[in-house]
Amino acid sequence: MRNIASLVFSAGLLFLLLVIGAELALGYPDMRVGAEYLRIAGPELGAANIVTAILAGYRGFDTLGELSILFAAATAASLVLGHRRADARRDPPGGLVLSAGADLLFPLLLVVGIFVVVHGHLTPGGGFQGGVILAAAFFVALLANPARTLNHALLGWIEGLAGAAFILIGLWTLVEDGHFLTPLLPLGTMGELVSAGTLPLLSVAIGLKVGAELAGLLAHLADTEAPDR
Amino acid sequence: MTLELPVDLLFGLNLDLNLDLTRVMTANAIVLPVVLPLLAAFLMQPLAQVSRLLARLLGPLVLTLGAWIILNTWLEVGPAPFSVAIGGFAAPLGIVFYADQLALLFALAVQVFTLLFWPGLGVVAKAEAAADRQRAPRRDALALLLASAATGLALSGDLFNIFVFYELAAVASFGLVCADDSGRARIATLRYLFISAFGSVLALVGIAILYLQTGTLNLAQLAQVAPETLQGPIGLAAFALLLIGFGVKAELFPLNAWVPEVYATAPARVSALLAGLISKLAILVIVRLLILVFQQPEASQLLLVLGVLGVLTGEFSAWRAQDFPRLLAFSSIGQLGLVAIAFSIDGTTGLLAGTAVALHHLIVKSALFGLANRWSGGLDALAGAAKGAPRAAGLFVLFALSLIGVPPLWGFWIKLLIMVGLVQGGAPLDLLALGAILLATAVEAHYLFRVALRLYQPPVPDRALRLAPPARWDTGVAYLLGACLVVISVAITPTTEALRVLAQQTGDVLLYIDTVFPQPLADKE
Amino acid sequence: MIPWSLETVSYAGAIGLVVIGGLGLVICNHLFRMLLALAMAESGANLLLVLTGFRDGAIAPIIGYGPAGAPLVDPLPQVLVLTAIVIGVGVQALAVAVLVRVYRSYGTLDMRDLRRRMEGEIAAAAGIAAPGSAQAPLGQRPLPPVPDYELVRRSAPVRERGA
Amino acid sequence: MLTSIALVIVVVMLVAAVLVLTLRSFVAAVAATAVVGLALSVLYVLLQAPDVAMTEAAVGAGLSGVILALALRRLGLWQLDDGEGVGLKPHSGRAGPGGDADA
Repeated sequence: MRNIASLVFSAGLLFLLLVIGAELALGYPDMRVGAEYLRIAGPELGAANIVTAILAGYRGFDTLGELSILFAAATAASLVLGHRRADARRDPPGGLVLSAGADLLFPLLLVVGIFVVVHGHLTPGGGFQGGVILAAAFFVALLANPARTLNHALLGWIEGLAGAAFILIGLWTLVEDGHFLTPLLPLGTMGELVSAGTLPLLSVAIGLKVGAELAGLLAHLADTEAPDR
Repeated sequence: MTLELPVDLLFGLNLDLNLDLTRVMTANAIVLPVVLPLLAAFLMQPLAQVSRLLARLLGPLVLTLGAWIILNTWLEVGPAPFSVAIGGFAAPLGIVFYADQLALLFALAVQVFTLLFWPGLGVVAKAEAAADRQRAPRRDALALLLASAATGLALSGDLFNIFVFYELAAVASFGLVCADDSGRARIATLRYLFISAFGSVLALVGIAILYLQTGTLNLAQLAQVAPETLQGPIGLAAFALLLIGFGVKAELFPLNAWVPEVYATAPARVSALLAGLISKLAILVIVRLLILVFQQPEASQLLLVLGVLGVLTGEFSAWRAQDFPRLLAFSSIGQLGLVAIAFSIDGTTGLLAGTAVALHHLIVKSALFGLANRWSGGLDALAGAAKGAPRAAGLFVLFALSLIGVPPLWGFWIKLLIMVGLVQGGAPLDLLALGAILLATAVEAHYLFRVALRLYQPPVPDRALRLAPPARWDTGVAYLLGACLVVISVAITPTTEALRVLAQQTGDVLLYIDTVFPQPLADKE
Repeated sequence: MIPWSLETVSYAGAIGLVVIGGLGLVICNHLFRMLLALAMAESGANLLLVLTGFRDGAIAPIIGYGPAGAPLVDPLPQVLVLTAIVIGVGVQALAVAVLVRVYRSYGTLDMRDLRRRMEGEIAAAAGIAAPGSAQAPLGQRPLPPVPDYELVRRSAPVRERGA
Repeated sequence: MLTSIALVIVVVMLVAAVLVLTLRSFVAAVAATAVVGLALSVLYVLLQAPDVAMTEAAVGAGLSGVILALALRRLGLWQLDDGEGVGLKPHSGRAGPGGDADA
């Protein structure tokens, strides 16, 4: 009965979307806001990558919301998972190949992560992607040797302060300029590293926060007890 | 000159600004009630390692500050709506906040109600103190995130920004529901999470269709271009998807299976916040979309149908419910169906009725969930509860009477408003809705009276509920809300007039567009 | 007739993913499977969103990336999708955390089982009869509530491991 | 040309999505989600969205794969070989973690 209902529902959804699809102007959209962004985003914010310019500039507030969601998820997850019991079993260490590989990968991932974070306004990528890579760097090390633990208190500080920095930059511009999150610093020339005003600063804050958050989350998840065998 | 600005408080700075900047700053300060809770939430965990007391106090302080900022802004700027471009990027490109009286009222309600139902206020029993100390900072951070998201939902004038805040509210509420260490709450959370996430997928599909058709996400610009681009089946389909998506939190008909489970397992104050506050903000979002973007009559008819289904299923399920929290949960589904019906009525009448029902439900249902904190048992076990707590029982009767719509109370006037509106509409569907409301009222009266009678029965010895020691704070909050209800019921004429002004402002699409785009926008076609 | 092009093919993929995801969410009872289905549905919605910004013959919205003066695709939907992907992964991580805890407490991941247990626990906490306990056929009666997961873990080690 | 590439990718993606729901082994199902993620990220490149493609590759195939794999280990579902190999039998959903019917 339930399966029939769900099949009917899915068929309805499929039909609806197909019918809509035939009517939509796919591939030839009526660009209103998009054309405007393409016209002015480069000159106004000094960022070559328009996607990042919008992400951290025009829709920086959405990015703040996105950071908060990730933070909420990480907080809720740690609230649910609770603390590890002292006597709980740990996973066995990863073996020679994995640990040697992890030692090799760690600095590499770190450098790549930092590069991606800092160059977000120039090339594809940005704070979030770089943050993921940073988190991966720490997590690979943790996977190779489960007995090592991440310092959760330190991660908490980094996470909190990076998030606070994002908002404080916004509040600072609110005081200076009258608007929350306006890009303020001198723009510089397009294509150079120090360009695009406050955007790289925000990007660094995002990268640090996302990195710390995901590393903490993954470590927490890995740190829950292995099931009893 | 020196200004009385909240930023002064924050930074201890004395700003030298000239006078016309004052107004801009005061208006722009409206982002603070959204941003400051986020800041506090981010800093909660590190702060708790420095000083536990400070971390405990941080949440209530920030919410009080937020309420003060909103009130201050409201008084300074006056009754006219204003819009704030975040980041200084003008409307269609940047994200804007649009603050009319409705938005400010609900933003204020968010701060006040989150404060009233703050999870850490006046509850901690000694036995739980140790476990609570571990959890408290995280739980408080989640509650702050919820408050921030809800304020953002009230104020935001950008569709995708609304979606982001909606997701933030969802994630924070998942965390809060299973904040206590209870297995059943976690199962309820999982179901809630799956339903809610699928709703978000549908809403995202709706947003995609909307964007493809109109090329913008700004509500004001959508309102401008909607008449040409969103007529016909595509617009209706987009609205249906958005309605189902945002309807998850608003407890609207198809995706509300999570409601009874979550409210029966979550901490009572979280239930109060979700049922009272968050559902109203989701409805508010739907209403904004309905007014500004989807102006075709079929859209309101869709809302009406979902509302009727919600009223009927909710009230009948509540009638069959065996325990107090689930009775309240089902009745909440019914009441929100009523809100949906009210908002689907055309014009100012509908907005007035809808806002009034929403506020009434906000007050009454939050208070009832506050009371349920003590009576979270089966209905049979409630026998004789009035003896132990006569005043709480009296409050319950007061709220129940208002919910049913017994004459001198506010609930009566509201139901009258809705029925008059439906009769004026006069379409067959309207009359059907009228019949559904009458039927539902009868059902509602039956089960609420049943509970009230049970409360005043002599206790049955072996089934008596061991009453939890009354949490003074919750009872106090219930008194406060009861007093509000009585005051509004007495001052019904001025309240209705104020709400009518508010509703007229909300329904004015041109005012919205003019406020967001101060000078006529150069036509890009 | 629907034209045969990159957009229409991608559109078919997008709605396919959404529908498969939705179907999986409703049909599957295993929580982990539902999680995967949810990820599918989310990917479908994201693809649809990217598609709304696509313009025929336009290139990626990075200045200096392609030939000067070439038309660029709409950057806004891409921004939205970036946000949506992050939101999705956050929700997924949270769901996994809850899933792990639920599995440790109850030893099962079957949604129907878990729901029955939850109903039973709610009923037991409220001191009322569990719904359907009297009328239901033998196999579908609610399971007794789990009092304490420590105890359960010791006495009844994970049931159907290695099935 | 581009259309045919896209067609192949979409077909691979949808097949992988169906496999996610039907493969009996959960490890294989998670691998199939990673395939969907990778196919999507190639599709994003075709749709001129390099940022999204990069994020999808990092998140859809990488991060979320790691999270899911961790979850598999913690849920005791991490079995590469369940005796019958990778089965294509529709998943009944009735049973517990193993995914097999125990009724």
